[in-house]
Amino acid sequence: MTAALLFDAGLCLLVLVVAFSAVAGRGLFGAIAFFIIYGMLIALAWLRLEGVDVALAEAAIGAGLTGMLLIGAWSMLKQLGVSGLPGGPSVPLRIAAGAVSGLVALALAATVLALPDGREGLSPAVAESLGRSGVDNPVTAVLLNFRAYDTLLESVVLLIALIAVWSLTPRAVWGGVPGLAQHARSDGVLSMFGRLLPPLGLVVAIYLVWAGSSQPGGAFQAGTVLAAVWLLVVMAGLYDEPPASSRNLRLALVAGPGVFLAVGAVGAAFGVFMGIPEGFAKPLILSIEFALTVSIAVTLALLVAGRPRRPA
Amino acid sequence: MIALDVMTVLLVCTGLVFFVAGTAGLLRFPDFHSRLHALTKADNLGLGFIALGVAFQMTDAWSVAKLALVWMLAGLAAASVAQLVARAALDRLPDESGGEHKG
Amino acid sequence: MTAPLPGAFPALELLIVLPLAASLLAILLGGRLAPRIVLLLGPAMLVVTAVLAFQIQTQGPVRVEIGGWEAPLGIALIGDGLAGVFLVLTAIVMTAVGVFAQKPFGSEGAETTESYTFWPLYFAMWAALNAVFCGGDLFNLYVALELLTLTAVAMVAYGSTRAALRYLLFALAGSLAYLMGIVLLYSATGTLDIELLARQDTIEATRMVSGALMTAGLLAKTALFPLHGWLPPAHGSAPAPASALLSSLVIKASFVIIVRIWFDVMPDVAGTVFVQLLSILGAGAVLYGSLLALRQTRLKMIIAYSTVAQLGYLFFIFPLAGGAAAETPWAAGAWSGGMFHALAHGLAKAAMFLAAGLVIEALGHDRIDDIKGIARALPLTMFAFGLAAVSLMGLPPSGGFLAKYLMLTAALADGQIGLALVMLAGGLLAAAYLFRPVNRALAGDYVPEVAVVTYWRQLIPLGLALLSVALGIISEPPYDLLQVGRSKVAVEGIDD
Amino acid sequence: MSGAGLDSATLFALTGAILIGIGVYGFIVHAHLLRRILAFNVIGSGIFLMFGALGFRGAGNGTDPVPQALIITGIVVALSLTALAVALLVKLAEEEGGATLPEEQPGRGEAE
Repeated sequence: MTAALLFDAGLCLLVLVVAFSAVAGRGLFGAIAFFIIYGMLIALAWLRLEGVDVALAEAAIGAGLTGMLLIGAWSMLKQLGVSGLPGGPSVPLRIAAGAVSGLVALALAATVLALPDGREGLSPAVAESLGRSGVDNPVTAVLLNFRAYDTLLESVVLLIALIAVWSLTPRAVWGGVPGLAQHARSDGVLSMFGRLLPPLGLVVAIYLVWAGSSQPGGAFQAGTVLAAVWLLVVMAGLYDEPPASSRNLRLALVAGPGVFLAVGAVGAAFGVFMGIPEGFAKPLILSIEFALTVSIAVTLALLVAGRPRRPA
Repeated sequence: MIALDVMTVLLVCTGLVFFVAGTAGLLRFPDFHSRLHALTKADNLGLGFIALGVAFQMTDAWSVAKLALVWMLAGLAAASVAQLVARAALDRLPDESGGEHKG
Repeated sequence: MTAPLPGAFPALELLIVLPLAASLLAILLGGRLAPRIVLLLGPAMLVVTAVLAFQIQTQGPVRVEIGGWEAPLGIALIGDGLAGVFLVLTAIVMTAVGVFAQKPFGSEGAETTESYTFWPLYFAMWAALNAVFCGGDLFNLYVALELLTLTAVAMVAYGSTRAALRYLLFALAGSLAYLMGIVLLYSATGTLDIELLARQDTIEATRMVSGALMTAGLLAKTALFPLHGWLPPAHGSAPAPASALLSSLVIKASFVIIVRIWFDVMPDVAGTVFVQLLSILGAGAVLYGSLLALRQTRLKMIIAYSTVAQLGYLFFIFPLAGGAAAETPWAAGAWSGGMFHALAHGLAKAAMFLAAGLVIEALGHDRIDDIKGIARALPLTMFAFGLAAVSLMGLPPSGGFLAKYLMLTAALADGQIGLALVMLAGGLLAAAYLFRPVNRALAGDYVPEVAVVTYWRQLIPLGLALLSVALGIISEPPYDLLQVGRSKVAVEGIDD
Repeated sequence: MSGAGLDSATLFALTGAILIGIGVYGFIVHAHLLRRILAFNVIGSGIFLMFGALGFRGAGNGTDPVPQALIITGIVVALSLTALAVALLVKLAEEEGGATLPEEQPGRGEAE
């Protein structure tokens, strides 16, 4: 017990130091690198809190994809010559900010300590209804059954974020290819990796969805794996991004939310909006998840690639 | 049971030594390419030893296979990243040996 | 479990499903066909909200347990009077703007960035607004609000990247504060359901902290003074149809959540100091926003600053109908007055922005100094603008008049002379800042050369402005609807 | 290996509180928008960590799965907003050659 506590204390300390380096570090690139490490450490913290699903999501999305977005922006800014700022923050500003943030942290810490111990939250309620949800992983049961409405809106949020990013496209390249052209040697390690990874990534993604019904995993984690594979394939120069005007691409984007919404609407027609009948729960949830995985993968990959920049 | 635990501890510790060595190489080696070399090679070996050590705790072959897959993928990823980093370094002036990439 | 009656018309569910489906369809169909969807969806939504209003009025509040899972495990939709009136307002304004936007965001010929991306954003905004107005779960409200923010920021970005970024930063900070509040509340109570939370006993301090955090976050999104800095550039530089949606509906969404928190979730926690603070900020908004509106040189910026000012009135309901005032006989009047103000402002502001959009289409700009005589070129448009101005100034018999009358009566009954004076001053200031553009538009004696603006498009702002005025004449149905499901507020009739 | 104990959960919750403070610090001191976006993400993950740790602390029979599900939703939402913020920032840099939003005079209209 004490050894575990010691480990956790060390982990917390490391998290805080790395977080501070990410926030207050000098160089922008270094700050982003620290942010990615920070995300990995947070994932470790989630493992300690027995939240394996969250750990996977945090490592893949919080650290990985967010990190890619930040690095992508950093390199674009650098090309535009606007990465640097003259001088850092002034000392009085730092002191004032330190005081404010210290107060915030203290107030929140005091609130945390004032919360009563031993609240069970909704674990008993979830455990009681788990048998009727169609899956054995309680987190998946919450995401795709008990609070499926949240997840439906969330999948739309992701999709609309992509449309919002696309809305920034200059008219001249509308319908064009997202991101910048990639140049890579076709005989390098990267392109070998890029050729090897897709089949493997596909298997891993399917496994993550399948296993997600009883073990940690699910559509968002699997979608991120597929998105990462796709990004690597593009980076290796093996394939280019599809143009934003592609009909198949648009179909892939709406497939997941579409199937999800259709299941919800059919439920509404039978009296229970988003209702998933007990007998068909598992196949229905898995169908939703597979469709979602496809859409999430495509959406995430395109979000990282950014708005269309080249004519199709 | 004890023997398996001992093997695990020994192998994981060996793995850690490689990680420490790789990190030391990153910090101490003079130029960019030997740093990168030290880091990727040592980390790869280190991870291999740790995976092997953990494999002794597994009860079924399926889990061992997954561990092997993790090691292989991590190795390939490291190699690809090393190639990308080296390419980025080559694109720059030789005297600016990757100062950006510290951290 | 209070499942809806078997065979009951699933109005609330449709209000979520239909716009979401339309958004997905718009992504799939592309910029050629997407604009046409609204011509089907708009009437459908108007009918569904009318049925819902009828259901609420005749059968009392509707509660839908999504997926059949009871709260706290599941998420519920709440169809009470408050939700009802805002859902109806959303259907009206959204449909009007959707028809109006056929021109600027339609496409003859090839698909463009705007004609493709606007419509998915527009339909998703509609879905998000509906989800917020009838949401019964605090975390679900968070997701819906973020969807709303994404669509709103993207629409601002059509006009100005800089304004969109500023808006996004405010909204992000607001979201995080709101999220923090939810986390504390869930950790203390184990539920996120609004109705269950109302019945929960938990430590006062935790509720205070989480309530304050949620409110602060939502105030940033509502743009209450002094957190209003992002609003004028955002609403002033977005394309006119987007501005109409933002000023009329989007900021009301976070306001309605604040109302739900302080009137439904924790009415007992609202202390005197707190509710007075909200009204002082509101008073600051009315005065500061109005004064800055006087100084603007562009029509759309005047309208945008007017939004900052008009938002202030909404927060007068907190001392007049919340906290210790909840049991007073004038609470119902004050509360309903605030909601009437939100409705009247929503209709009038949409009309004004659309009218300003037509002025820009006709002249290519909206500089007040150079719109001389535009009233003769676009008589219907400027008539609509004038009618909407009547409602904003609070002149009888408009909806704005009724709203201010109700709040003013309550303020006087409560002895809040300061608030009453601010309300009167706000009305005069509104008259002053709206007089300028109307005066310029009527000035001169010639008809300026303008681009063609079709007759039927001028009818849209006119219709909205007429509704805003009519709200003061046909006030009984919305007033009665608003009272459904209000347990805390004493039931006082409009003619008492 | 057994999971973290009661004290560890409190430790992680307090770490979350400090992370929020660190993020707030970063948001205040930096004018560079990319660093502000990064700070927002630190605040967000601090809130999530606190949420999960508090859910873990109360757990009698396993961690509360509801906060976990909400956090996964929250992470995806945060990524969506970050993606839009980053895209807007790059566009701002292309248009204006800067990555900051200097305060404007109140009352002066934005350039069109």
